[in-house]
Amino acid sequence: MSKVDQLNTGRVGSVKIMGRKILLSEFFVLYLTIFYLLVLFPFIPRVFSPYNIKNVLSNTWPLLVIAIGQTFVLITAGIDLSQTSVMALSSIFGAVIMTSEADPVLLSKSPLWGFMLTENGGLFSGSAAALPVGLLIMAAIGVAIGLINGFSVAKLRMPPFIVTLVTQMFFAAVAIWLSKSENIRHLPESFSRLGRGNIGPIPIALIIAVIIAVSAHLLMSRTLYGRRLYATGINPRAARISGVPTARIIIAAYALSGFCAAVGGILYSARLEQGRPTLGNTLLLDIIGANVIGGISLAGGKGKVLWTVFGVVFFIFLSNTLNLLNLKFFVIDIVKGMVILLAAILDVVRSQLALRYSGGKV
Amino acid sequence: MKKFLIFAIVTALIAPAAFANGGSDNGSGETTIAFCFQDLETEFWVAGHSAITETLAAQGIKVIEKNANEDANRQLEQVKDVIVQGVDGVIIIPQDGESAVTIAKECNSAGVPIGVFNRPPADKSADALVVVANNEAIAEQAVEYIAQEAMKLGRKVTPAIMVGDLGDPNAVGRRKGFYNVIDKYPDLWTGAPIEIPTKWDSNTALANLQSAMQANPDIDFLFTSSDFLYPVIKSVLAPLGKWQKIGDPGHILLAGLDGDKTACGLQKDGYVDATGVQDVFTEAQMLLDAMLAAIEKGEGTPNEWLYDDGFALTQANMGEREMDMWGCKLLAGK
Amino acid sequence: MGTKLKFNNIRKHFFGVTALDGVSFEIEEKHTVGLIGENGAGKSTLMNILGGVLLPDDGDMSLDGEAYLPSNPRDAARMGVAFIHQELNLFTNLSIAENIYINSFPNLNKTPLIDKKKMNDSLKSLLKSLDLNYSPSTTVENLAPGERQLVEIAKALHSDAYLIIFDEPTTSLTARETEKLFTILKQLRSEGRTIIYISHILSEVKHITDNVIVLRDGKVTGSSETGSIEIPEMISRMVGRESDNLFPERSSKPNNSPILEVKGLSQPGIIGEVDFSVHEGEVLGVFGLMGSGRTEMARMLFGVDSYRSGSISIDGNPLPRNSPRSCIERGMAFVTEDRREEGLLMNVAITENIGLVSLPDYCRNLVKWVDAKRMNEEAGIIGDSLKLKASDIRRQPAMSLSGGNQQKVVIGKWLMKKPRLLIMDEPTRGIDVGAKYEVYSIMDRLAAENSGILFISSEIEELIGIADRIVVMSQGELVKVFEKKDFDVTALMAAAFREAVA
Amino acid sequence: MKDRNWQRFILKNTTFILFVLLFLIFGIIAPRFLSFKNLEIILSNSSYIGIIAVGMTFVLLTGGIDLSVGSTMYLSAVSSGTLIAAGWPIAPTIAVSLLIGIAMGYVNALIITRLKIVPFLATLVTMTVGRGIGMFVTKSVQVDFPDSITLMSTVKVFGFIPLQIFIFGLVVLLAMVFLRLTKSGRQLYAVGNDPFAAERAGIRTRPLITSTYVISGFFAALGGFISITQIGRVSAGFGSGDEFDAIAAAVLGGASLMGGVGSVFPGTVLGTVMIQMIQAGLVYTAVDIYLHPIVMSLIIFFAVFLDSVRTDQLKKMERRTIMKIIS
Repeated sequence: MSKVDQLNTGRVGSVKIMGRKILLSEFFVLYLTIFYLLVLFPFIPRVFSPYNIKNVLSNTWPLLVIAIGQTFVLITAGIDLSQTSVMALSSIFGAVIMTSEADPVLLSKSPLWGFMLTENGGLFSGSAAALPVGLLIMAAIGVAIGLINGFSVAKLRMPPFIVTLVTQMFFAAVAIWLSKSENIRHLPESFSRLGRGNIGPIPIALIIAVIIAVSAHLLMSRTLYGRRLYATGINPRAARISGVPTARIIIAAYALSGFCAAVGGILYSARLEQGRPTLGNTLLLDIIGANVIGGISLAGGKGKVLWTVFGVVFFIFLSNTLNLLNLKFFVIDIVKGMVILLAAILDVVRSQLALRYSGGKV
Repeated sequence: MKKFLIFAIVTALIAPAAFANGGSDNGSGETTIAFCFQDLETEFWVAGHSAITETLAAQGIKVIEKNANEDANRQLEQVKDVIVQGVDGVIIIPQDGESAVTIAKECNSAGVPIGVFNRPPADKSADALVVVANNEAIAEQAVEYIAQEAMKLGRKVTPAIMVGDLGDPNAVGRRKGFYNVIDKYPDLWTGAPIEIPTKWDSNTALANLQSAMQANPDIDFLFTSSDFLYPVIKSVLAPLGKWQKIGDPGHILLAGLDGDKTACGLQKDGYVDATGVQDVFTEAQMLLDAMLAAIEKGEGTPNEWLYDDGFALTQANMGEREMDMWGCKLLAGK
Repeated sequence: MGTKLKFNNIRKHFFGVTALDGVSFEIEEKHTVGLIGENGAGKSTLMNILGGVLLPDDGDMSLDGEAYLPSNPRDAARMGVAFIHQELNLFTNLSIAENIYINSFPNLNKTPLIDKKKMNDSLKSLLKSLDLNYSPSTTVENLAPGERQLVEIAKALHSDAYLIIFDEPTTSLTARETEKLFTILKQLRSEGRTIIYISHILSEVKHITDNVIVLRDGKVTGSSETGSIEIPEMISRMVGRESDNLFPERSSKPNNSPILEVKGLSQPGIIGEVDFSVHEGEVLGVFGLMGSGRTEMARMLFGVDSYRSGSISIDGNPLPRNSPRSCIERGMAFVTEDRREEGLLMNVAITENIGLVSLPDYCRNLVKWVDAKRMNEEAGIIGDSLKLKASDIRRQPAMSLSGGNQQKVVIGKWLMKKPRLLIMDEPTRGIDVGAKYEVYSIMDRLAAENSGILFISSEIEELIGIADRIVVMSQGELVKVFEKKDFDVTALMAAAFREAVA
Repeated sequence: MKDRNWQRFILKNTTFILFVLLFLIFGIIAPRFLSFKNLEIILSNSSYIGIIAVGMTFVLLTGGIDLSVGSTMYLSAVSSGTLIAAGWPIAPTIAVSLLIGIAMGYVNALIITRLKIVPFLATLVTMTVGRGIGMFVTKSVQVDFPDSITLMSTVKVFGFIPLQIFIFGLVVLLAMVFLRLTKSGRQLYAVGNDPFAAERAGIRTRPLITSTYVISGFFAALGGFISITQIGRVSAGFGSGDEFDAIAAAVLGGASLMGGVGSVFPGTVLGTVMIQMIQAGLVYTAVDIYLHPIVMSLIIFFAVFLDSVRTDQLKKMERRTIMKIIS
């Protein structure tokens, strides 16, 4: 807020300086979002209605959690395409643990039928332990897939893009195979509450997302791991010689990405009240798009949780407004693409300006 | 450069507004219905889409269209968005039955009537107007006809099925219907059916069908989980000399599901034996009538299940039922 | 003889900092001119302007009497100016011939295809004259750094440039390759080419050039015939003060307790049966030509590369293999020869770079919370003690520093860890005289604190000036150990060439 | 020394050896797999994605990526469908659809080289916008092609080479010659190796990079057209996801996403054909279709793993010998 005040007190003559300040500000993407909304406000006054804001925010939380996970990996100069399959697989496993009944007509062909899944539901059907065990297993699956990715990238030195593309294919297929394409329902009420419930006036999803965002922020900016993460992303060779356990740092980044994807999977599954083998399979470009819009570099070493937050907010508001404008669906794609392009251009202008004023050599 | 940039920014930001369906405020007495569908990738969905939008438009009702691109979550978000806009009713083609329940509940709590088209909610815990076509049953009817035809041949038949995307419940339902009949007549077949994955993608279908025909040259019954694959089937079978009319010794028994224009034409020409039909036009009409009635009465959470059992259009019943297949109507209309 | 090149009042500013402040001088045709100055004096900027990489803010140039202002490297090349950069400009995935012909591939009988045969044939003699015994179709990836440098030179020769700029050409060359280069330079001059030779190794400048131009702070502070200027005067003109001592007086003597003990270190094809030890307070010099295995040995000591057999111990405790981290924990430090790729996080603040190694020491509790304040303060102290020239070491990125100051940052990050044993691989390469002196002082100070230093260098003078003992490596083997009293340039050289000559 | 050479040979050809092994394994389980006809089918079905993957290889060589190829296929196919429906003759229709591919590529290149936006993002944008425009034109309705087009897939060049394989071969040959034997081709490798050094060396990097995206766009349109001749219909999902298949094929063939490394032949061709071969093999051997993607991804993972191992090993083998060789 103080930053905005400072800007507002600037004199008219210093518009140029102010413009530069805004462009270079950490909060630039946020300003851009606000500006965008203000421009559109006359056309869609509903955008600021409490219901819409609530709606937009409820869409934000799961995506935010997943995107933050991706940020860790992007900082190591990697990419994690397997997040969507983490969501799907953890969704199925969580449901298999927690469901209270399963329809044999639908699920009796599942490889899990008979020992993990029966007509009476899953392993912890009806038990009070269902929720904690289910959540634990879901998170564990995310971490496990992340570890596989990380190990392949850091130890086997395989390229991240292809590793995670393959694990994405693999685990997505496993999720579909395990459930024989069926969604698994009858999840405990306590689980669905995570996705749609409130504590007081505050949605539980918000609390989870904020906890994850704040911890991720602290982890990146204040801890040994965070410093080493950036060092690894910027110059892995120099980092290794300086005693940074680069392989472990990278593996941890993928594990965190998997964990965040699993939490995102929990929130989405809870919201949809089902275990879905195809959960999130179209979400990938949103996740990476939000990161890139926020200013996280695909080349590694550059990024902050705050930027991801802004990127996600921008992305969600963009879709929301395009929906509210009732554009034809094919126009939505065109406009969305254009706005992303524009944000990218501004980002380029920004980094050039930043380079010029930081005194870096050209 | 700088001026250009500012200009570009402002233009681009205002551009969406320019595309807007001007004055989208719904405070007036005009009835608005949101139509949220999951994709328009096959003729069936396109026909359903145009049936609904055109019927509504003809009655002077404003339609807001949303495409979820096969993403259940995005659909949920879109429905929330249209509720914010204060629409009078929501019609969805859900991605699957489970997500339909969740979305219907969202509408229930907002007091907006919801109609679910073609894919039924997985249970009845939410109130909704539902038009159901039973993929499994329809597929079963079409394949049953083939089984009867096969028996007449007096020999064993080698069946094959082109399976859709295993993430899509329609594909899974159709595969089940197919297997129900296969399992019913175990002695009719030479062995277990050959499964050909298509992922609902023509190129994949082409490659795998070619491989399957090469690996199993004796395939003489082919069931496609969707009619949209017929051009692919033709381009594979024709060079093998197996794209023959019924009655020709080289004919492969062919059945499909949807009932689109291509299928109708092929059935008329005597290439296709049977087609499972879900009547998209009737379904649309049934749903719209119920929806408009509910809006008229001011009901917020109407709850009614309407059934389209579909049928199989076969070479045997072509005469009487041809015009019940929507694809044939489109074909005739052209 | 006429004037080949003339600079007239060239000025260049970078965001308020003056890099060139009215530089004017002339270069005679067919002369070899040494251009010397400390890092940051403006040599590179001036040469970048000459090579078309940068445009001057003010002033003009003339080449062969005509106005000359290249707007890109292509322009410069067209005008017969070739620039051999310090950082090599080779494409490692292409062959030697392709690198040389990268912009002028010969066509096969008027087709758009490359005439590979012609290309390769035409280069054979050129490569041979440089003693580069490879087929022109060899991929550059497979060449050693020194050999790559020769390819770079071959490229300039091949382009038929009549004004060739050599920027620190000998830093990655072996002594023999350097000798060869000098022969080539003389030959080039006799062919009528003009050469600008930039180097920090003043003896080379003295040896090879006709004239010397000295730059300091963007201004010309000296211009004379090489014969009439001695090295001390060159230095005083570069640094702006008299300088008699190139090396600090050693303030302490080593004692007898060993820190590092290496026994039978071997890796087939790389090094064999290396034994030595470094004692407390000792600077152990390692002399060897490029490719003698010294760098490879250092990397094995520090756990960066693997070795087949042998043992390494620090203060009597054996070191595990392949783990730089446990080496650091046991008090080792390693200033690598490649500070850009292996030393620095270029776009990160100076203090962060200095603090990188010691980070775990500034962490609290389970989550390893970094005490950034304390770390920055101590990094600042280290920076001050190294006399880092930076305006704001907490925000300025490492890449904004000059080479010498960058090297100080690399050293600083190890000093912060208070090492028992510091390995330095060519720590003074490419840095100016003043900074070199400071690096030597740091070594002395560290030795006085009872640490051991393994100082690897290919400059005999600096080893003699600062080391307590010198071991000589040749072809992967430790050839001879020299005690301080036996230090002698010829003897050291002879030892280094032992195998190579035979 | 001799087994060292053997070792080197095996290391240099891991992907090819894996290919042969898999081919034999499928052949043992399903003997029909070993037929010549099957090979022809595999090649024929590889051709459209192979052509696109060749274009992708050009882009990958410069360190870029082209996510828009799927949308380019769709857009150019839609336009040719529309033109044919409007009664245009085939030749100009094909020309226009290829021009659209070129135009898409050029737009990508403009965004990347002029606006300096990273390729991933730039082509992500054109991918979204391109499909949007295609849907805008068709209103998402499928476009059917007449027999005059679909019959082209049965044409045999010289009486025995199916047209699509012929075109694929031609594309591969041209690309190979271009990359190996022309100035621009070699400079492309240089740009991918070190763009800044390339700039300093006086290479005109901008037109080179532009050309790779144009080539990729052109091949995407061409591949799209080949695909149409085989399947006869373009629906709204045409080509979507093909970008990942093309990238996977190129990477499996040894191309690096960091640029500078990769080849069209054997590289990308081998990668493409291998994926197609596995797919066919799974059908031949009647593996449960739920397991198809699982097996496929395991094999790709293994191939990429072998590739990274061999790169390491080769580097080690080519590590410089310092010590004198005792002879």
